[in-house]
Amino acid sequence: MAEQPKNFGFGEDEVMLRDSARKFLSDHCSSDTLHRMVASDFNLDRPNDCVWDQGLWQQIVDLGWTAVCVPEGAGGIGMPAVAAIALAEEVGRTAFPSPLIATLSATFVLNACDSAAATAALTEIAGGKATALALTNAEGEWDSAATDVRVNADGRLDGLAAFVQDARKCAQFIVSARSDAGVGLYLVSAAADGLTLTPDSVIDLTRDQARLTFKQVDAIELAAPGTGSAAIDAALPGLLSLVAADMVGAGEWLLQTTVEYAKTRVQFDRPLGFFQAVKHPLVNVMLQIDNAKSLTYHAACAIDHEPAEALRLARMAKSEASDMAVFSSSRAVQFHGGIGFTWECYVHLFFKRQMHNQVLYGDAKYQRALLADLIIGKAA
Amino acid sequence: MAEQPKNFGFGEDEVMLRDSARKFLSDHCSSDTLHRMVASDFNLDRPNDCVWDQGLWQQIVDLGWTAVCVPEGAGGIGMPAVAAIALAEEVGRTAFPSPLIATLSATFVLNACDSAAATAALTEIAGGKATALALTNAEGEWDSAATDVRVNADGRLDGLAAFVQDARKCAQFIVSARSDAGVGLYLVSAAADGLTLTPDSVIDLTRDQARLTFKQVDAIELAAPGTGSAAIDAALPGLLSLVAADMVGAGEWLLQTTVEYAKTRVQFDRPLGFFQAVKHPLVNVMLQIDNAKSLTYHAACAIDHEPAEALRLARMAKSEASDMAVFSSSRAVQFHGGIGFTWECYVHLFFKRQMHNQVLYGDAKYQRALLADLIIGKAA
Amino acid sequence: MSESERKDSPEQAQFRSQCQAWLSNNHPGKPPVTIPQGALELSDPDAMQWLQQWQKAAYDAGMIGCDYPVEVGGGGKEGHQGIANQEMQRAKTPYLPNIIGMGMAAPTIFFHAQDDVKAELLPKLLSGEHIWCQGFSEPGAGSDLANQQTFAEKDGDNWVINGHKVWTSLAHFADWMILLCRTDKSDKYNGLSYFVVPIKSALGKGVKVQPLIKMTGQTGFNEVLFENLVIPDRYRLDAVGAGWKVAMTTLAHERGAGPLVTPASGGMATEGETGVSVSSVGSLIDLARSHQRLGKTAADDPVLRDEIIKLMIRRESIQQNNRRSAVAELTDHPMRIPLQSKLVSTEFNQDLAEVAYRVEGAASTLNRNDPNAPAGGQWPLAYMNSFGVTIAAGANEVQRNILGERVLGLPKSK
Amino acid sequence: MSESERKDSPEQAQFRSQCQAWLSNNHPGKPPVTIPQGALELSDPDAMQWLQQWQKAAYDAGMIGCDYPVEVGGGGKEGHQGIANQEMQRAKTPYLPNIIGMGMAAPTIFFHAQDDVKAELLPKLLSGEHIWCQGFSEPGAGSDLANQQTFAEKDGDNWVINGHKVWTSLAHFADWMILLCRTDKSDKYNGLSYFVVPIKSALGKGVKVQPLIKMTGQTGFNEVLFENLVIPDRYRLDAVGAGWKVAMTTLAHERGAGPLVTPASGGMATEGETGVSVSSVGSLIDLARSHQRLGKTAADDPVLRDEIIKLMIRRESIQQNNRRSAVAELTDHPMRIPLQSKLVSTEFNQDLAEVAYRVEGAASTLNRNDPNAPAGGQWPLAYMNSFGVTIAAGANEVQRNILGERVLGLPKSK
Repeated sequence: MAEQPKNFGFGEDEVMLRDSARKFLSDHCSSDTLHRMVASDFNLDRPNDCVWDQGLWQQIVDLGWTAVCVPEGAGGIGMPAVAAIALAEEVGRTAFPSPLIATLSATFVLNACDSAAATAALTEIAGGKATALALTNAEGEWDSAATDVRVNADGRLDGLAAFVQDARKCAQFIVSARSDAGVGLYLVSAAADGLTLTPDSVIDLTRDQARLTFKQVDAIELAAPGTGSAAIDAALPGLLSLVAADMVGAGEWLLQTTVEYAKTRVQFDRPLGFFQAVKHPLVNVMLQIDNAKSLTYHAACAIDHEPAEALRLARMAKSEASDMAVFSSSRAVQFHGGIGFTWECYVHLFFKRQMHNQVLYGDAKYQRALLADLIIGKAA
Repeated sequence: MAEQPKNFGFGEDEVMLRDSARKFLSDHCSSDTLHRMVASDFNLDRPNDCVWDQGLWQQIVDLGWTAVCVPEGAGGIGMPAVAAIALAEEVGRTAFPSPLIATLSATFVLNACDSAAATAALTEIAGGKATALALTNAEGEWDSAATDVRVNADGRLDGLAAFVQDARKCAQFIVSARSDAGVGLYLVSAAADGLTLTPDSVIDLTRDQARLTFKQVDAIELAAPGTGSAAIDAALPGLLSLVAADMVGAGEWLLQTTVEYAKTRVQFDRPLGFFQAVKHPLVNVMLQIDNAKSLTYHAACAIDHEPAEALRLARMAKSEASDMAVFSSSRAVQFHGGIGFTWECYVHLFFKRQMHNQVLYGDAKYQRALLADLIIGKAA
Repeated sequence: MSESERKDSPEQAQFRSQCQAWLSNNHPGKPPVTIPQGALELSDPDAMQWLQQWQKAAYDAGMIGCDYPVEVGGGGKEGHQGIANQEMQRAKTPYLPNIIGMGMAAPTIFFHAQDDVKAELLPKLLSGEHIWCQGFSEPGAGSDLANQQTFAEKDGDNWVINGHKVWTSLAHFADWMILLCRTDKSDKYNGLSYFVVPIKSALGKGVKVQPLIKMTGQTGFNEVLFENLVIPDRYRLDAVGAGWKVAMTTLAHERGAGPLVTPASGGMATEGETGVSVSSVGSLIDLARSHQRLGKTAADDPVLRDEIIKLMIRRESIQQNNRRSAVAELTDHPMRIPLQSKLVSTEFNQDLAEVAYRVEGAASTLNRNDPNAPAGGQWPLAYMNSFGVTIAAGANEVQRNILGERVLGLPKSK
Repeated sequence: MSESERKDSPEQAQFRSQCQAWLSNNHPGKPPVTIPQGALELSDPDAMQWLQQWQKAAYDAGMIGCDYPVEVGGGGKEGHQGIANQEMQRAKTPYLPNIIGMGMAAPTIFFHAQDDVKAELLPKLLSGEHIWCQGFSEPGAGSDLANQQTFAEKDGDNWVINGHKVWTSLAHFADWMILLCRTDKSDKYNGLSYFVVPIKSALGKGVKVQPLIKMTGQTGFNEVLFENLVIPDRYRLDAVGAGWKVAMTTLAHERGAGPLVTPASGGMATEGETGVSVSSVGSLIDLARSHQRLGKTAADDPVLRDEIIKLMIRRESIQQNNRRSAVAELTDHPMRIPLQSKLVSTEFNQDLAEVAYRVEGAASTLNRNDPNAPAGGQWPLAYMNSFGVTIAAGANEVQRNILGERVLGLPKSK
């Protein structure tokens, strides 16, 4: 901590970015707007939609949000990682459907690749090209070495990548693929021949997810075989922190919305919030949010200032944020009572996003098992 | 369950025994009496006492409590295991200092030994000879095969047994000892030459505990080498259920005492129990007590009716009772406020007994780890 | 011979044999359509009809309503329903669909209606020909049951009802409703009255039923709107203003705490195609065996094993508590365990589903209609649906108040 | 150069250098007697005396009370106490014994006493020559602070005090007490007044101090009985009837939320012989490494590892929350984190000690004076002592009310 700035790296520019993002998203993605956009069809077995506002995305690109963590040398703004994390928190606060988290995640991975191709891809991202990570196999293993894609001798890809976040919103993918020399990273256009995108039907209405199958697909090498896992691992603190920040924002929405409801809803001649059975759990939600938020900022700050500690701190943030995500959404539904259990109430949009985010890259217990290895040492 | 009686084996005789025990102990061991007896010296570093009412013990013997689970053939009453468990619950309810739990535990072990010496020892127990188990090594391992005592070729014992419960109140010990042929069980008089009893200083004021060192000590073989572990394992459901029942009784005392306090203590112009921050945790204590109680009866009933299931059920009971013990005592102190934190308040007597009981034979997580092996199968 | 059989009187023993004989020849077999996990989730009319046929057959065979007098369509044999339930469950028959009718409406009608109303309503209720629903919840009366705003106004020998009920299970099938509403705005508790209301026959004529959409996108609950519905005074139960007292009879029976045993069959494997029971720890263990986690199966992960065993202990506790609550000598307060039942079972199911969907890891993000969703997507769905019951019928926060006040004797928290 | 140093003004930087220079030559070294983990547990007069000497030395060097004006014995340099604290903690000096004096009494006196009283009391308070205690708790006023029954009656220019205070830490050493008591029985909140009371000089003359025995058998708290103690009116702080408002100043500073930074040193290894810190997760890990459990060390048991890591995350959260609360742009409500501090730290310590004593297994039954007690018996003792703080200074239930009401804006629960 001695080497981190006291303000977690939130200087004037970062605070200004956050405040403008908060205003922009609350202006353009109110819960009301969101519900109208993503929840028009309530049928449980509805076909898979991928609903988002592409016009808004262009405005975001123009505001430079995709460029914040792209280095200046690649045409970006070169802000510290906390800038991206601040954006992710605001995205979570509105459950905003967009490829922004995916693209910021891709930025962290590309920043960990040392190649001209990676720099070129970063430049494209700064220019607004939405990009997603395709690093996960069909079993949903989060290990950077686990991939079901192979890179052939001719540099083309074969195989399968699953659980690709916001895939249908993105124009290209960063794919981890294995050859005899180990895992490498590759850039693939969404329009490439031989690439098939099969949308998942997901519970979370605010995002899309897909599996990609590769048949002799052309790809550009970003990280050479044998160096891909290390690049993913180097980016992992950023990926974990982005998801944690999204959960922190969504958690705060759930808390404040439930608090407002508890102030006005009367039961037994009292506002709900009078009852300690409601008040104290809401306080506990607040405590968890604060923990998750501070740990997330700490982890994000470490990415720039204490890289050797960043993975440990990011796993802490992801663990606490995941537990908070479950608890904050469960209490929001419970304390909204019957109305909270309906489709028309906005709570379920955030509830489902929290369910989704908390499993990404491993849930809280998963993070703690790995933290135990880092902190206590591998178990005998 | 199809093979268990619906009433857990609590027939008229067992209910009558329980009711008379409840009356006897509430008459003779009120919390007031108990506090005067065991808590006269408050000094944290006081020397080790072993305070109990030996006159009362003689009355208990005369009432036949030590004989309940001794077979009729050995001069006992031959009641089902639930009779012993009912007594243990009443002992817990008054935190009664006596060698009764130790002696009932010894009865279960002797019942699992197939030898004339064991039958003779059971007859002595029925007649009132207080007997304790000395089965645990210095590391406090609960495995029936773990002992630091050796039996020599001449049948004498050498070594150490630790964590012997209520040792100073007992006239003899059942000792597990190892030879090359495996673990056997042996009866040793407290007055035997070469036996040294070193009292532990324990936190629980309502019992004593000691370590025994053996130097060429004469012993009577109860179970031959190689058969001792099996006898302990066969008795284990009984041992676990006795401790669980003790915790259930103590838990109910803590609950009811705290409820009474919460009805009368006024804070913020309301009785404490008005506040859900007090009421709901007390309800949760009640739920845990009920779980632990039903599981304990179920396990005890299985000892006689479903022996193959008894260990699984007893570990469930011990797990739930241990968690309850911690929670019930913690809430009792917390909700008594400042006064609950004082020596003069009776709560700490039960708090400390619960702390002690919940670690005996392994705490809740320990039981659950072994239950997972039994139910899910050993982990890969 | 089981313990309960051993305690049978000669008359009971004979009845038990009759039940056994009938059931061995008349089990309806597997349903031709998919049956949901519980009657309250029924939405397919074919499934409802098939289950109504089963209830009618069991009723005609004397196994439903046996404790009720013959005059109201019952069997006239007190202390026999428990035996019929045991035998139906042992035979693993399907569940009975008119669950609100038998569990809540029938005892309330029996204790509070006029004799002619009992004779009119109870036979078809018990036979399952008439499906019943319950009109207690309102937008402004969730856990605070006494805050009813639906109003019944006296008009000669009739009552005119206006108002809005919500969370009404089975209303889309129901012929009748038990209805709690306000008849006096000046007295919260003594201003309530209780009615039985024919709703199916009044659809479009003073009654409107519309589905409520759950957070999962499923239906099952309804809103029921009353606009100048006219019903005769004889459909009032007990005195004007006695509604709260009558409702207590309903709730006591709902919680298994009333004097009349609710007819219940069940046990038939009704999980549908997936074979997953979202209330079974065994299904969770199967799931854990088939999912990887940090290089081993989730069933080999010690932290998850601890969670699974905790759930198993809770499940066993619920069963053993129920067993114990039937033995008067082993319970200090007769309501101590019965009043826990809704609370502990709904929280158990919620926690079970939560552990299960987390076991699925990344795949828990998949919806029921995704071909790769583990266990047919049942677990995340069960987790979401579990909030319906931790909220409904007096939110669990209110259940804890009830236990603290009625069993522990603590002062009221309001 | 640390971030805080980078932000020093030239004057502050110079002060920091002075502190560093003085400390490098004047660290008092290891204590000649055993020092307990915190000042509130002090019972040995020799330990107290040694710590008072250290406080006096630090005071004379200008590192205590630097933010207070010179007229009241301070350094007259606003914004300097934080720097002194940083440097004393970096130098791992012993803690300061007059903790209630500096943290609670001094700011209260400073904001509410007459000038001559400030000048009379604050210099010896800051120097540690006078030890202070706090008289808020009463047998009938636990978490309900306003329910004070100790009564002060006006008698000419004096007040006559009668009553009974409990849980008074350090009263056995204290020269002075801050005292909240009732001056008007007809008004709960506006009937309180606030005094400073010389208690040591009045021992046996209107004041009696007797130890309270904790559940562990340890002392540390006291009862203080007042019988017709007479004090002059000038020792009243602020107006008659303004006691509640004055007490809020005290409590705000106790929780680190007041404008004046409390002087604080510390960091010297003061654990006594055992080397165990019962607030350190590291000590728990050491303990787990040395205890067996099911055939491996407790540190290798995955379920315990999960618990240990949870504690470590909580510990890190507390630190990072404190760090964040100092950055205005990163906190939505200025009191949101400061008001959590007592709650989360006391529950953290309780849970830490609980996990630790369970790690010890059978040996956790052993008392501190048993030679086989692991870690000198510190963990079970810490677990029991942890309840002192989850109860004291507004039980944690009250802390949750405060957070819910003041930060979230929920209605009052009483």
